[in-house]
Amino acid sequence: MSAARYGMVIDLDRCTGCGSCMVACASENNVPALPQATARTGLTPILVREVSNGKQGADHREAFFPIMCMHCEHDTPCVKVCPQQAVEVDKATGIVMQMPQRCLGCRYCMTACPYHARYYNWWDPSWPKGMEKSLNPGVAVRMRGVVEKCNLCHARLHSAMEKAAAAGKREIDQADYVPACVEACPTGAIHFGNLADANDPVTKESRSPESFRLLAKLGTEPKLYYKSKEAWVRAMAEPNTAPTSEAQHG
Amino acid sequence: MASSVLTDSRWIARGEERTSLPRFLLWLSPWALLLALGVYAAGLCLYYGLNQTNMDNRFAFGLWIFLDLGVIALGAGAFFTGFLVYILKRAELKPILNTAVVVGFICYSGAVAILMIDVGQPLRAWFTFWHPNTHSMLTEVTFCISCYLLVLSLEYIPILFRNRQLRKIPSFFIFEHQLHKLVPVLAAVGTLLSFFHQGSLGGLYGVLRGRPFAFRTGFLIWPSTFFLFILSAIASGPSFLMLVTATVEKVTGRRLVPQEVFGRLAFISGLLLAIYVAAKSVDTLVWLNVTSPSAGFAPWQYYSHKPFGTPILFAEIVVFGLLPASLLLFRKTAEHRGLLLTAAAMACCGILLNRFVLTVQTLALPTLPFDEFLSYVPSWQEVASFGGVIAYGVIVYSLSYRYLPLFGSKGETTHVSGN
Amino acid sequence: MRFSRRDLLVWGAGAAAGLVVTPVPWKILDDTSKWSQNWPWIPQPARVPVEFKQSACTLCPNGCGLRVRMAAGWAVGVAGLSTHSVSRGALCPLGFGAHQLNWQPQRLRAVRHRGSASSWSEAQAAFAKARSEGPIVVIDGYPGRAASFVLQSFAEKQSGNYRVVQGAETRALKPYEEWTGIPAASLGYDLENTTTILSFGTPLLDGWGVPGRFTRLWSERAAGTSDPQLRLIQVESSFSRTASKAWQWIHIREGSDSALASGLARVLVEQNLVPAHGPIPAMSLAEAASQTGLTVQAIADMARMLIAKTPTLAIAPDNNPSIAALNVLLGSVGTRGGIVRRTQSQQAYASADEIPNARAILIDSSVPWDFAPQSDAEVFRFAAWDGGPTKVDWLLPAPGFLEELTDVPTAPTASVETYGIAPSLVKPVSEVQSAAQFVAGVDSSSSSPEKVIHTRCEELYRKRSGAIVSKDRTPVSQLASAQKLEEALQNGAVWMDEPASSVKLRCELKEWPTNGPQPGPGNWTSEWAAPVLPPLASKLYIESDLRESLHRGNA
Amino acid sequence: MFPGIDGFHWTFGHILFLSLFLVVAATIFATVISAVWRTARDFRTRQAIDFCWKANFSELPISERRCRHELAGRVISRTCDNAFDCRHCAKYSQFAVLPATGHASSLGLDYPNDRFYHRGHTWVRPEEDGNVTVGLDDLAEHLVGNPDSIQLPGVGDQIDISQTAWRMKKNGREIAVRAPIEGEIVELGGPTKGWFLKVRPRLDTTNPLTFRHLLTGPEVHGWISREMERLQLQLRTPNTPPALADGGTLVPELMNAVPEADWDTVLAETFLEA
Repeated sequence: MSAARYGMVIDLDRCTGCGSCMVACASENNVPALPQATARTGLTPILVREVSNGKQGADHREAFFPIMCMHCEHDTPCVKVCPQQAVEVDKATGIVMQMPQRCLGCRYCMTACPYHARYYNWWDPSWPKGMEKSLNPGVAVRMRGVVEKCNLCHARLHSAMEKAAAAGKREIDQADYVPACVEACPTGAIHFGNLADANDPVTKESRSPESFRLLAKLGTEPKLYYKSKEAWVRAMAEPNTAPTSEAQHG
Repeated sequence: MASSVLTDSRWIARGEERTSLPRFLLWLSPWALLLALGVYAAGLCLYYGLNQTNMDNRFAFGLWIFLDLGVIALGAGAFFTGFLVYILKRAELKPILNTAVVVGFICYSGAVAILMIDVGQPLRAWFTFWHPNTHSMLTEVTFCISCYLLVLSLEYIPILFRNRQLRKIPSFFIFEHQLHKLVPVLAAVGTLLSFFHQGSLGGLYGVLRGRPFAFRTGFLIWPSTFFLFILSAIASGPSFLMLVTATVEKVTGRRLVPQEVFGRLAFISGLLLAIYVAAKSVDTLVWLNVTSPSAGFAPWQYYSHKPFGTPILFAEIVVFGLLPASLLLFRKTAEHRGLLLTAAAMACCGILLNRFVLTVQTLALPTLPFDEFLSYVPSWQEVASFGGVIAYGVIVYSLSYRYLPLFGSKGETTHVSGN
Repeated sequence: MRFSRRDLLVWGAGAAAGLVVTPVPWKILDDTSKWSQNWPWIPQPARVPVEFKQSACTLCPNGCGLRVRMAAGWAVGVAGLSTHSVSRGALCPLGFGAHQLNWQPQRLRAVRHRGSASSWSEAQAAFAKARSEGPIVVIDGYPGRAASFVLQSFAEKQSGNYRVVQGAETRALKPYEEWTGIPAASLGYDLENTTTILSFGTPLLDGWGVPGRFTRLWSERAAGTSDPQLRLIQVESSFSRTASKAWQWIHIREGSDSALASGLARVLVEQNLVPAHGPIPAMSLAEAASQTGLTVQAIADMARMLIAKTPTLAIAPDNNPSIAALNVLLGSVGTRGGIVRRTQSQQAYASADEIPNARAILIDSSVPWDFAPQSDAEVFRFAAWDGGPTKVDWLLPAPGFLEELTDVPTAPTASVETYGIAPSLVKPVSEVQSAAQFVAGVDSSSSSPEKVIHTRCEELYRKRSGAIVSKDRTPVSQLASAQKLEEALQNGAVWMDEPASSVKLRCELKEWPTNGPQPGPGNWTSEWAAPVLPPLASKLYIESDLRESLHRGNA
Repeated sequence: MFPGIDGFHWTFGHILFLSLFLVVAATIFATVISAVWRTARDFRTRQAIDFCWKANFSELPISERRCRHELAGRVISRTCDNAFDCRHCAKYSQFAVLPATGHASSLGLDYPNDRFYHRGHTWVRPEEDGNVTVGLDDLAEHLVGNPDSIQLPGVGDQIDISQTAWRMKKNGREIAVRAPIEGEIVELGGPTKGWFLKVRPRLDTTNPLTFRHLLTGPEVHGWISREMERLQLQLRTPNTPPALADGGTLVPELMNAVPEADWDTVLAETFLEA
């Protein structure tokens, strides 16, 4: 199987911030719903964040940024810092993989991630009586004390590969591998594809002048692109030109 | 004899007056209580997990990491004094050596203990030795600190075996003697290890490309903070030793080390601190004008957040850096005890402030344009464990001071060459 | 020979050193870490094969198609059914977590009589007694289902009464029912063919109607273009998710929607922007301007915007006659791209707002939990979840999500008649009965939903109109048998009638309506009948600042 | 958990890191092992015991380490650097021939000339049968008086110069008495007999080396007078008058007479405990 570089282009003009992607993701990946969790201790492998242009009244505008692991390509911050190789970039897919059974929960990777896309299991995962029957068999539940994050629904890639293998094919059928958030988005705002394939529409889209990446200047080469026609939204790529940051530093 | 029931004079080196056992226990009891509380808090964190703390996904590191970096920096006195005495043969520092070792041992063991609570899966800590990621500064830290702690405990043994009763056991006595003859080797190894992990502790944050406030360019694989940390650690170590010794002298009300030792330490500390401040200033300028802008971050983004404005930068470099440095270098200071200690204290505060800024401010600052500035207040469990470590330190030091020849005792200075 | 202290030490040291070279410590080390990797108290899903089944979501009257991931007989995941011709693969965020609803702690698992534990037999007996003593009113929250039919016929047999609690989306069509005589239940919005949509605070992009219908339409025709084919003008006093994505956001004072509608109407008429007929609002333009907080000019511009690209359709979140009247003025009633009448005529339902005298009241589980009947009759309340304190006499556990076979009638806002079937996929977590099953238990003569569904399929087949839509579209006329049709529907296909014939409805508007009933601010979950939310949905909205806090059961 | 599992793969980094780690670990380990080995060796070659004494000796206060020739007044001032073992002292013979200037006043203590004295306040008396008897000297007797308990070695045991010969307990304090001579114990005595051990010396009594390291003649008095001075100072306590008043004759059972004194130090320095 030739090496892929799975990535996304998220059309922010299409994102209505409904949150379907978050629910679908949590359900796919057996994320527990814990009453104790808060906005700062919760597990949201994909997190839709609300952004405004900082203006008041009729000029006020908002956009929604689905934030998840950007699967950085160039000295990937989390991979670099993990003391015991619990994080690795899968050469075959370009997916940044987290191995919970290897992680010792030092959380160094979380401080390293500029996107805050990594989450720590602060509590033992638990479900109301009987609800564990509703867990997705394809994904193992993570134990307390380890870090986790988006792995582009690796379980789905795995089953797609199994399916291909069963059919005696070496390449998977791209249609068989669609991450839960992509599948869930009611406006089709999240486009998923193989950036290594020049003909993949996502590759083309990622090159459009309307596409941008967050904190690209850090030089970590994230594989997650955003796209918008709104100049003020595109300005979010740059922390010191972003409209909201002025609002903050008033 | 009735008094012999409540006396431990047989354990105290002959000719050394120590306060009575009951008074000593009275002194220990509050610390013991604090330690017990700390152990309880740590137990909670281990049993229920880190939800007992106020850390969260954004503030993934908190009080504990700050504590670790702080005490390890202050504990640097141990390896540095050993280095000066054994490698550079500065015999005049011998009187301070045992204290240095004990202080170092306390700092490092305390730090390691806290680290074990801080990680979510302590049972897997050893994976680092089996699947080492050689690109990670933390691997370097883990490896060096664990080895160096071993070295320190070995350096501690000779002092321990010099206790009046233990020395009566021939095998202990001989072993102590033989080990003591090999201590220079350990000191050398320790120096190597310490230089490295003091550095890699700095690298820990310096390599964080994703945190432009902390990220620094540097030399080969090491960011500038790597070298700054070594410098600041060996600069503050001696100051901390002075503080500890002076405090003990105050508490016990007797002269323990000759004045010239203080003078010497003050000079060393001051000199290194001065070099550090210079290096730090250069580094800061380079970072603000080159490194950070190229990552897309303008300086005002860091210092426009209360309470972390530019004053904190000024305090770090000038008030707690340049000022104590010049004070310590000033000959007259050494003669005036109060002034000397103030300077030493300021130097230590400066280093702690530096560690604080690097650990806490780095995490508090936003990276994404729509992040907001975060605050974090440690939970009582975190503070209690912190206090527990301090109590542990005081207790270990008190016991060592009471029962072991810490300050230039007989047998330390003149040691017969066995046959 | 004496065993000296030294010997002891030497021996101890030797033992320690020796232990290190044995495998013991390493084995222990390894095992402890392995243990920490699968702690016994952490549930792990059994590694069983998964299969996918089709069904539909019946938690609200919009009936979105579901692709359910099944393992070991339980639903372990829900996704939209992309081949579903109405919802087009989309779901609302609540739908994605719905498979965990059945396990909610608030799930009703046993019959309760006035708060204390009881049994089905006692409930049956009490109901039979009530039935013998007097009329029984049946209240339904989701009319048009096979179950509804069973309940309605039972009520009528009881010389009782069948009443319906209608959602905001249906209520919004009430004025047209008044003026055209066509039941609201057979009216719909022809969104697919409209060009300009004037939404008065309607959460069009936030769970309104069949989510997949408008959101997909919007993302195809409007999203991300400065001059969209579908112009969405959102009139709203506060900034909403829909407003943030609208082509234009008109910021007006709270509760001044009717005033704006009147203002617009005045401009349209006075400036002859529309063929003037029907009454003129009494409210002056200046008055409208001052109420809405807009300038006269702004309202005038807006009016022009409405006729710039027609057809134009004004959509109200709830019953608001002025807005409806504006549609009439715009000529958007009974025209392409406006309010259309679906071919098949539904009956007009009596509202449950006031209830006739009755011996007992039977409330179906589709009725929102907070509905409280204004009556002193004995209340038999069916519900799958306990929504908190209530003063009903009998609380009867109903089937939860995917636990019963039911059919999916046309969605309230749809422009075309549809029919689908939601097969039951999982077995109930406790002994439950639907209201329909319950009455069948009491009155042996009454039919069962299964039978009704069967007959309905046969009717559809007999009519030979419309088509079966799943991956591809098969005209009913080409189907071999009613059996085939039913099977297709069972497997997630949807029957769709021919598109609405845009016959102009006769719509008499005597005088411009004065402010009709003001709708309360509709929560984004307002069409959601269940008193609890999927744990993951509420969790994620708590863990992100995406949504206003949800004052629902577990939220 | 082993290479090949969990996607573990060897890289140059691993080799470098692990070898570095192993080197350091090995160094530390080697250090400890060698210390242990040297310790074991010292015990094997019986140097350990000897060494212990030497170490302790080196930690005695200078005043306790005066050379016998100074005590005898043959030289002005000299510290012993041979752990009181004159047999191997290069300087011994040079000084031994010098005239002693020490005066013989026994300060009311009984130090008969028929025996040799060890600095640990024991004496050795040659007997007719070629053996020697070992006992506590008069000063020690005055200090300890009647010990609460005595723990003598067994007949046939070897004793070594300056090593512990026997132990006594008095007022809860343990006293290790140093052997004045090396040899094999042939008979046990006790306070009543006036001697504690009868020893067959390793070299026979005619050999001058047998007693060379022990004090005799003028040295004894020089030594005793210094010891008395030390006691004088150590037993003086703020509130009590000098215990050795009345011409400095020692009262018996001194430990009971002056309980408040710092007996730890007194006994340690008297019996040469480090």
